[in-house]
Amino acid sequence: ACGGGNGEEANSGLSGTIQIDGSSTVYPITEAVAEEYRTEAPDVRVTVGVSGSGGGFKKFTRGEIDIVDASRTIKPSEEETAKEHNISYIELPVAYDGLTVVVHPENNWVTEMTTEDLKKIWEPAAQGKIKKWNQIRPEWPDQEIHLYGPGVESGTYDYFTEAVVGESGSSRGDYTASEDDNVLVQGVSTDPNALGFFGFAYYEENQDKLKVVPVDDMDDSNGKGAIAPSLETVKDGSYAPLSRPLFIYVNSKAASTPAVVDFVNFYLESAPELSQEVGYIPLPAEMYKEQQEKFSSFAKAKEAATQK
Amino acid sequence: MTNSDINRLKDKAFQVFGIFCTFIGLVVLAIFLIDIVAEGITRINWDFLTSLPSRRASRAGILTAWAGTLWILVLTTLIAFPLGVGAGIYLEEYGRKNRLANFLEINIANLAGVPSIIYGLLGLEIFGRQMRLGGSLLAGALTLSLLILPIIIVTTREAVKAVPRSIRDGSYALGASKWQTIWHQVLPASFGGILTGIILALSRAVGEAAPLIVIGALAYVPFTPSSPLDEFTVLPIQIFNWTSRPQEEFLTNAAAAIIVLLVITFLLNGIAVYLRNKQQKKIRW
Amino acid sequence: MRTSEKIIEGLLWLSAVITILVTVGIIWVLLSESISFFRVVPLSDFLTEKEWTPLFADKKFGIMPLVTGTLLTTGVAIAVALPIGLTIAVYLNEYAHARMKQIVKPMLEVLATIPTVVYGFFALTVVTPFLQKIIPSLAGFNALSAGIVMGIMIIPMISSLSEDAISSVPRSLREAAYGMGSTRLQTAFGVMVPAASSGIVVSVILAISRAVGETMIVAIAAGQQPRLTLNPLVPIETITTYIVQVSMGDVPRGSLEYKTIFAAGITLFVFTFALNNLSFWIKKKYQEKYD
Amino acid sequence: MSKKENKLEAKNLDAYYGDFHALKNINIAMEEKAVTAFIGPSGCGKSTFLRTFNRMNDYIDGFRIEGQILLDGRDIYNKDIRVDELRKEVGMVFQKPNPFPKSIFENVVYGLKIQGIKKKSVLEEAAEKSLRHAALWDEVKDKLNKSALALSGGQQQRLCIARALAISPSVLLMDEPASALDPISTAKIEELIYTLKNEYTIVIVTHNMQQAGRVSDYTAFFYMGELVEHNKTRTMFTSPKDERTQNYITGRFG
Amino acid sequence: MSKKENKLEAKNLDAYYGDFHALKNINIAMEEKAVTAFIGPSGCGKSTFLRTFNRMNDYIDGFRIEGQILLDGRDIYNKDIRVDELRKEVGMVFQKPNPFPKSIFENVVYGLKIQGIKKKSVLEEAAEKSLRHAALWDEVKDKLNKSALALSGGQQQRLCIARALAISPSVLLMDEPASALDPISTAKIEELIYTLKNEYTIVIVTHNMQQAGRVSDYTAFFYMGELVEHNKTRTMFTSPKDERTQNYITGRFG
Ligand SMILES: Nc1ncnc2c1ncn2[C@@H]1O[C@H](COP(=O)(O)OP(=O)(O)OP(=O)(O)O)[C@@H](O)[C@H]1O
Ligand SMILES: Nc1ncnc2c1ncn2[C@@H]1O[C@H](COP(=O)(O)OP(=O)(O)OP(=O)(O)O)[C@@H](O)[C@H]1O
Ligand SMILES: [Mg+2]
Ligand SMILES: [Mg+2]
Ligand SMILES: O=P([O-])([O-])[O-]
Repeated sequence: ACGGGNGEEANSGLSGTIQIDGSSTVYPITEAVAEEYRTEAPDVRVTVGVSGSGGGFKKFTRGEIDIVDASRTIKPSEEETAKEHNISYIELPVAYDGLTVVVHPENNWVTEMTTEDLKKIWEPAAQGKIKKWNQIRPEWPDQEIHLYGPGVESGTYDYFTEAVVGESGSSRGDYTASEDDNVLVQGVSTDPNALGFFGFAYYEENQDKLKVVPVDDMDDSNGKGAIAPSLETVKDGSYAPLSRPLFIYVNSKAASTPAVVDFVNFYLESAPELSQEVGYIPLPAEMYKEQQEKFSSFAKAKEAATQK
Repeated sequence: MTNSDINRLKDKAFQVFGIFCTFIGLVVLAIFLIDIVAEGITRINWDFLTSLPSRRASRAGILTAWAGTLWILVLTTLIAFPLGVGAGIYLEEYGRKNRLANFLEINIANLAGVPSIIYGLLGLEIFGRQMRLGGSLLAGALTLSLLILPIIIVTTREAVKAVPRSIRDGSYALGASKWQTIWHQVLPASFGGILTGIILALSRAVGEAAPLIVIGALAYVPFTPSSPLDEFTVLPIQIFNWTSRPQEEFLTNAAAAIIVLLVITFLLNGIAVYLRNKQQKKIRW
Repeated sequence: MRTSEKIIEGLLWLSAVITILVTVGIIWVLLSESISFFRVVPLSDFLTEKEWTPLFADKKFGIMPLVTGTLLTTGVAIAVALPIGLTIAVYLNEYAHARMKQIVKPMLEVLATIPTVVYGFFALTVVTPFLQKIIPSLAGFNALSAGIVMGIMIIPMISSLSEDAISSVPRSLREAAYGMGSTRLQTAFGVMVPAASSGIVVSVILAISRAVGETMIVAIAAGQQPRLTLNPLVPIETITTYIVQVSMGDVPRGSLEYKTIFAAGITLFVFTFALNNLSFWIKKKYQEKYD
Repeated sequence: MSKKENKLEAKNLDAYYGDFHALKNINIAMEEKAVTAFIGPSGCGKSTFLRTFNRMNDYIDGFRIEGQILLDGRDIYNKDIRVDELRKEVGMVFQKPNPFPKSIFENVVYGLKIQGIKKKSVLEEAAEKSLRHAALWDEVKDKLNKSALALSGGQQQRLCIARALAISPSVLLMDEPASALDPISTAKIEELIYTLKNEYTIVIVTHNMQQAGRVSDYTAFFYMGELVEHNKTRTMFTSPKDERTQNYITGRFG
Repeated sequence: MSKKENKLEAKNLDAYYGDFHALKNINIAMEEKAVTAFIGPSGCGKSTFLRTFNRMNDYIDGFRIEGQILLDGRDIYNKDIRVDELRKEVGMVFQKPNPFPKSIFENVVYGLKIQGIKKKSVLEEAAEKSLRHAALWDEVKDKLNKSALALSGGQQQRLCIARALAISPSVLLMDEPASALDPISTAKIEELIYTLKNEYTIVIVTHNMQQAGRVSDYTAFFYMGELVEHNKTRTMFTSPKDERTQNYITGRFG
């Protein structure tokens, strides 16, 4: 359901609805963009939901929403569904994220972790078995470990399992799983035995309540030892393997309405500033340029197609 | 110590414990209200009431939330009032004492005990999916209407029952039909009681979040709804959303929104109690 | 005019019968979705497996962790509300002045009118931090503080209904007890409470039913991790929280994920339905004992 | 006055509340424009009988009758008799004054309004006429818009009579109309009944023998659901035929 | 029997329910091991007075007394008198039988159990003794564990008497103990009272003049909160001194 605007008028005269849903990681950027866009075009109603990248793609590929936030690229199975529903789209990267592993600030035993440690904790085989810190490293205390992580609908989950466990979507199931990263922050920040992971922005925002865990990928070619996520380490690629790009996908039908075109353009214009403001790492300036051009030709093509 | 001394001691001890328990409830209530007011009151100002949601706590407001709550209140009243009052009147005035009436009674008592989230599932499937209303105001209002229907029915019955037979007899004897009697005599005389029940039921509906979450009410709706088919959010959901954010400032916002919600709830309850007392004083059959 | 009477009666009848439709609707919705769930997942697995991970790659469909989570928070709530509520009921009846009772009872009932999200906020931001000072190992999400707060919420249910039950015990029994030299305590627990036991049991059952179905407090404060444990200090997940959790994401109709919330829902419904009918039955059976 | 007709008649009437046989084979005929008093001990069925004449028992679950009740020779339990029309013809006044919780004026015109009469002037005229008829006009004419509940008990009862008169019935049923009132109000009501019988056929239930003697032309004595005796009041009180009547009117029981 | 002492005494007793003056300057002395009957019209204060003797009015909001009540010469409203001890001394039987919803046995031994007596043999012995005393033993001995509510009204009342006797009081207060019972049960209770007075000082409230005549040695007549007359029952009934007493016992009012 997308309202048709009367496109001939100036920006401020735009109206209509834009429905966005999907990644909780991308949510802060989109939320910020939507909010700033209100001053630009007050009559355009932008709703932003959070149901994880997977959930978002489900709605997107059925044509229920105009734009999906995604913290991973679309999966082949999802492409398939989109085709079935006759939906074409464009993929636009909007920022970089460093997927961040955190513990409670009072946790004084964890100073770094290797990807091996993480795998040991999160792989499916750990379910119901790895329950204490000292099962990971013997020098760690004999205390319960409480895990917090994004739910299966989230791109972060897919990305993390891919990068750490080796297979996307494969992990233990006995942890506090929420599509809402705020819940995870709250869980970790109030539980001395906690370990969790989520998008960098949520760590940035709550630095005083969380302790970041530097991750060692045991590959010295991209930086030696354990590395903590930050603007620099993500940008220069040394925070591996947990750095990743974030995207939005725009439905082609939606891209033929002036409000959506205007909104996406605004998105790409303000993303450098706003993504940094909410805690992510902007793409290089020329990349945004590139995306804008890519989008405008996409939109033009669509407009031409609909006018026939 | 003799037995009777021990008994007296136990008696006194229990008295102290009783006072303690009675006041612990009240003290917790007080702590609770004070805590929330202390945390939230400074945040309440005109901007807070009239601003759209925002990623910055200090700019975020509850305009959409209370507008949604108001919409829900109105729509729910429009749906639940005729249904609940109609059912109450039917059961009290028309329903013969037969199997069906008995069954209806048990059924309503049961409905009153069904958890609100189950109503959410009902609303999700029937209103949201099958009637394709999605997470709209109308779907929410329909769901909440069913939820509060039992309360309205029960209070309507009680109010109608309290109208003395002699009034009905007087009306029938003048040639009034059953419905005329109900319309001209029973309903006006029981209106206060019925109203009390509806307001109590609405105060329940105002505080509900779970069924609305299940049918898919959104947290971030940056506009006030303009038709029953619009998406919406309500105060309890806004509070839930802010409560689950870790940042202090959002908790302050949550506290402030709670103050507003409590004011609405207490106001509704206050009106109900006032009406009930007035009604009790007025009637001297 | 006669026809309009008939039409009106018909409409009124319809609105009464809608309540049956609501029940039928609830049962039908829960059943139809969960039947197709149970086609995929055998009922025996559902009831006996010890893990609930329907969303993950390694899917396990044991409802037990959610049920124990629910029972855990309910247990804590009742452990708080029953002694306090019953004590209040006895105290107001046997010790307090009539005036005090008149003032205190409605004040306590205010507790029941506060929206449950508000209790959730209270549990998370006040009670949990407070308890963490006493029990340092307490997790931020836990059954204990959600249960305690839920207990506070249902105190007036138990205290008011029990108080009604006790005060409907005939005066003469109280006088008999006093006449034999009983103290107030002995009168209360030796005579009044046993005589009012059916009403008190009903109030407790209704309170349990309420606690089992309570959603927002546990969704906010008890955690979202299905865990088969009786330890109230760690995050758990209740049936209601699971439904909320899945609802917060997208629930594509027809997916197994969508069906799990109905399977969880019907479990919840069976519990509360049984409790409500039990209370109904007790009330019918033991009412009018003194008339 | 012309020769009097039988206004009301019961033929072989039996009435039941579920299994309970409340009236047993009652046969009685009541003259037009006369006052008939029903007397008898509590629970003997007077009210039940009285209420069959305007079918007020219709709404009681399980109540049913056998036999006939005739009004002007027509069976009022016949299928094509409409209850609302019947009740316009047969007015009723109850034991406890039962004014509606509305204004005095609204009370009096209620019966007309539900018939669909809306014209103010008509209603006002009717209200004045009925209130005068019920000997209440002078007392209330200045406060017609005040609540009827503010009147005294006796005034309320006369208001109820006025209310019944407003729809111009030909029969008035009165179930112990003065038993809830003080002696002065009672006297007023009795006086009123006395004047009303020039225009209406009146049936009155009373527990008060003196009252029956004062206001009625005929008296019917009921006992345990049976009509024991029915006669001119004077005759009945001076020389009752049945021993039970005798015992009752001399205060031996009841 | 030895010379009788004054067991109970009221001196200048006034009692109030809030502002309502229920008992006015009562002075009376009651002999040991005798039956005193309180008579008087409804609402005159008999029950109120009776209940001051075991301070049953203590829990009524707003009730207070002035003056003294003496039991064996000690003021029972004195600070150091303990109510529970007092009530063990002064047993009470109420108008409507009020057994606890427990077994017969549990009813009888209730008073002992709350005193902390737990030994089974002691309780059983006491139960048998009291039930025999109350002339109920033979009727219930085979069903001591059955619910007391299954007994007939008369048996229930005797059970209540047995229950009172079990804690060995010296005074028995009875507030219309037979008024809710059928004539046969009433006769049994009266008989019982007659035998009990050899051991107990009994005060009984009754509405039934014949009963007062049959069971009591002394009678006190109350009227509107005042003690009008107190005398040997025979004397009072044959030659009352006060006109109001005369009127009451001849059935002129009340
Ligand atoms: N609604 C009812 N259902 C069942 N029985 C009824 C009902 N109304 C009256 N009765 C019974 O029918 C009998 C006659 O009742 P009715 O009211 O006619 O007596 P009555 O002569 O008017 O007595 P009273 O002088 O006390 O008004 C009584 O035994 C009464 O118990
Ligand atoms: N709890 C109370 N509060 C206020 N007034 C009371 C209370 N109990 C009794 N009274 C009043 O005190 C007066 C005496 O009552 P009491 O019960 O002693 O009378 P009684 O002689 O026993 O009458 P009856 O024969 O009807 O039992 C009555 O006017 C009564 O209304
Ligand atoms: Mg009658
Ligand atoms: Mg008395
Ligand atoms: O960004 P996600 O919510 O899909 O993890």
